[in-house]
Amino acid sequence: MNKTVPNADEAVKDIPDNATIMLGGFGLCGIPENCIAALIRKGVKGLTCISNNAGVDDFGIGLMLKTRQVKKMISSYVGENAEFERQLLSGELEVELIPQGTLATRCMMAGYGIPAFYTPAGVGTEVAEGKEVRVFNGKEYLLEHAFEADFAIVKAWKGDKAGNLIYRGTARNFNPLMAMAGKITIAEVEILVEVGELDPNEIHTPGIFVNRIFQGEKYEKRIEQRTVRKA
Amino acid sequence: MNKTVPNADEAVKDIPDNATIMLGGFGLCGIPENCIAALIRKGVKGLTCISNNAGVDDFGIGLMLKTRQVKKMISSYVGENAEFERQLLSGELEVELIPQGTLATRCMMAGYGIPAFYTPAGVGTEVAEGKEVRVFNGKEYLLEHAFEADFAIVKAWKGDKAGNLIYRGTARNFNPLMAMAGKITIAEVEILVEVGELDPNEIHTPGIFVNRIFQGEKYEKRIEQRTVRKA
Amino acid sequence: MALTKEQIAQRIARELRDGFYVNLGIGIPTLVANYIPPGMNVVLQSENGLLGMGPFPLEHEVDPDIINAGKQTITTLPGSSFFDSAMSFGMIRSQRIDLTVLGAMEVSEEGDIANWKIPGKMVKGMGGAMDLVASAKNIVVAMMQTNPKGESKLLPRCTLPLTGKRCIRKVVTELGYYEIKDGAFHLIEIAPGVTVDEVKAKTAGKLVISDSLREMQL
Amino acid sequence: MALTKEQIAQRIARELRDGFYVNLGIGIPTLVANYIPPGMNVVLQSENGLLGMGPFPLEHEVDPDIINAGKQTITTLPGSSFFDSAMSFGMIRSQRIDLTVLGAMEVSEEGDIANWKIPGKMVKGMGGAMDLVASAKNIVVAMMQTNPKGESKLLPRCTLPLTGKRCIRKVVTELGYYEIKDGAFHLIEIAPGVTVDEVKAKTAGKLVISDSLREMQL
Repeated sequence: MNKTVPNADEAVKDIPDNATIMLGGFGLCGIPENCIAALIRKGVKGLTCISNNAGVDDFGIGLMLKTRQVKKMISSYVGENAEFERQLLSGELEVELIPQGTLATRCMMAGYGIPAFYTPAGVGTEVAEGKEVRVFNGKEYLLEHAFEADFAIVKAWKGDKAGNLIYRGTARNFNPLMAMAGKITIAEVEILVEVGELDPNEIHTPGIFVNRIFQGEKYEKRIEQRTVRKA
Repeated sequence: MNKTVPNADEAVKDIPDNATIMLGGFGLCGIPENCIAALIRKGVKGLTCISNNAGVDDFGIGLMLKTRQVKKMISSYVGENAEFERQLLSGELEVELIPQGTLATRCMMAGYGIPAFYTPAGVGTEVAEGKEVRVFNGKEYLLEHAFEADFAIVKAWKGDKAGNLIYRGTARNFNPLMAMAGKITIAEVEILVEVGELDPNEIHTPGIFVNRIFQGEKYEKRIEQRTVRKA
Repeated sequence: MALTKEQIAQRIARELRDGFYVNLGIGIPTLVANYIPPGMNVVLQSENGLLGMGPFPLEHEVDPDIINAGKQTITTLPGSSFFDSAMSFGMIRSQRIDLTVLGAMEVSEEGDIANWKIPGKMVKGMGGAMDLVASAKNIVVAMMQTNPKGESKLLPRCTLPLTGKRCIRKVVTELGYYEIKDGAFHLIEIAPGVTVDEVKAKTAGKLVISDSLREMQL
Repeated sequence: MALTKEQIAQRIARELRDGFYVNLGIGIPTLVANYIPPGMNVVLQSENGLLGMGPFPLEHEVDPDIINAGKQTITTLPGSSFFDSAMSFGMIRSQRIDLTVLGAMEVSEEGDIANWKIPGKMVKGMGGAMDLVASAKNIVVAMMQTNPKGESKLLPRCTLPLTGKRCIRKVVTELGYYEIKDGAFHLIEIAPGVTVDEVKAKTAGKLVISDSLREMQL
């Protein structure tokens, strides 16, 4: 089993205009930097992006906003981005805001083949508008659906050529969930190893969920809020 | 954080008659041997056991059947046990059979706080009787509910005193799912280490889900079907 | 000559493609693993939580923590991974398994399958079979065409409690390879030396002999 | 004297118990971590996938792969674990978090909370707040009692879009500690030097002065 592609450009080359894509990461942590750059080089337009956040003005998904490649963002929090705000207010960009736990779970359920489930988040709020409300054990829940995405693009720490992935720290976040949820899943990793080099007990995303893998380069891994304490 | 108890007897001492308990393991692989022995010593009666299988005549849950401690089994497959068959046919034992994927997912959903979800397993069969059928994307699904269990008893390979668990091989199976699903979760491990000795990236069950942990002893780890090939 | 069980498995192995993830049920399906063409990459899933199942272990390799869904000791191959049962059935339900091979007691001309319960006999349970048949995009049933009493197992309707409804599209028996569509068993390939009359005699459900009927290649 | 923000956090820290798992929101709630009593074991969850959050790193410890839900670089303590966002909210929804502390723009006498959206302003999103308030068994809202215009944030009904309905039972402000029940804010503790009249003047919702009203201990 060898799922390697030579680079990010090859990995994303068949993503068409108007595709729905998932992008892993939380803020700038664990984002697929190489694939985002490749999507910009490719110039694909009209994307619907499912991602917890929208990057910052000069990094992450923010770069794709600048080039007007994104038609719609589906996120839980989009706060750190002036260009985003401008496009939103001018009507160039659509945004759908979803509670973070619901966003994560809708990804997971896609990977688990569960088309719909009940969750309490958003009951009694505008998130509940148009949704079925149902009572279990005396508590109200909303019916939510699994996402459908043409492509999921994730970033892992290590991977092998069969697509098995291991994440590091809180860079895990949405990546393993989205890896299970795309019709086609593309993984970029910091370290690509031969099949057999990863301990099968330690794999977070089994290779079956991954269609293409490559070792990314020049990871910037930018920090959004550098906070330190004094020694 | 120290969740250790001295031994299996202490771990299970407050499990009352007629409790609903989950027991991890697949066949005899990854079963909580020490806790099963302690439940037998304690002599608790009228248990409802959620476990994928029911052990064999002289090991695993089979031992608790022999002592007539089990009122009801909720399982996907109960095939390897003559005493089980006898009690079932005589009406001493109730059995509820559930598709294995549904069983696993109902455990997981309890841990994830999702009260109900839709799954295709069992549509058009007797498993669907009395259940809501709903169509998503042209396909029929059944509404299934998260389990409720008073106690979950699981077996892991390694654990630390804060309750973080790591499983080994296919002994993982239902254990991490049930660990998330009990009102009280008891974990027995082969190797108990100090807090800080496990790599936080490699933990399968975070300690928050585990209430009590101890290092088991004299693991037999019996093999149900010993199959070998010639060199 | 009707096929042996090994030959049924051999025919099913011809459905394999490079890069396939495959789930093999207990019985004849397990034998399919013996006929993976050399050089072809096929990854076997065991639904108790393993991708990359290898052959049975040598005596000194036996590990009680590494078993398959039939509770047999097995080995793992390079690139394998372990996971919990929920993720395992997640792979199945989200159709990441490219080929599923299952045994059956009965299959109907509508694609219904019964393989878990015989009224009056001790019921052992469905295990993962209901999840597999309800979800798999590509299932092949591997079975003998008649039961021990000589009665056809290809029926107008199943008489036994169902495992799944309208989910089977392909059946391989000792007599032939059938596709199920439009409410009939379409005989596409016939086993070498078997006559169409024999197939007709052993098929209780609606049978259509394909215009392009050919002899089965193994 | 009304409490400082640090003192609000200090009061909330008195709700902590040994062995608690705690989720602290952004703002005043974050400060609670500074007042965990010495020797008490409290594990902080960060909903982006970490249990066992430690203090900010030293300069040489900064790791871009280890951040909190506020996207700040942080450290981990012994016994910590990383997990994905679905499991993280699983812990929250299944009520494994013993204490959740959140800020708010408005709280109503019925326990409704609004803290994510101001009509006419850029809406940044609810993040994890809706999941947290809908699920937590024990939430304390930490906030100032009035907004910058001097208007009460303890209201008969929220005027802003809700984050959650009937989910808040405890509020700590610079003036006091309130329990919400039976459609009213019950003043249980009053900040040292604050008068009941001041509390009344700054509470727009129904206020009940507890029979056992006491001065807040920090």
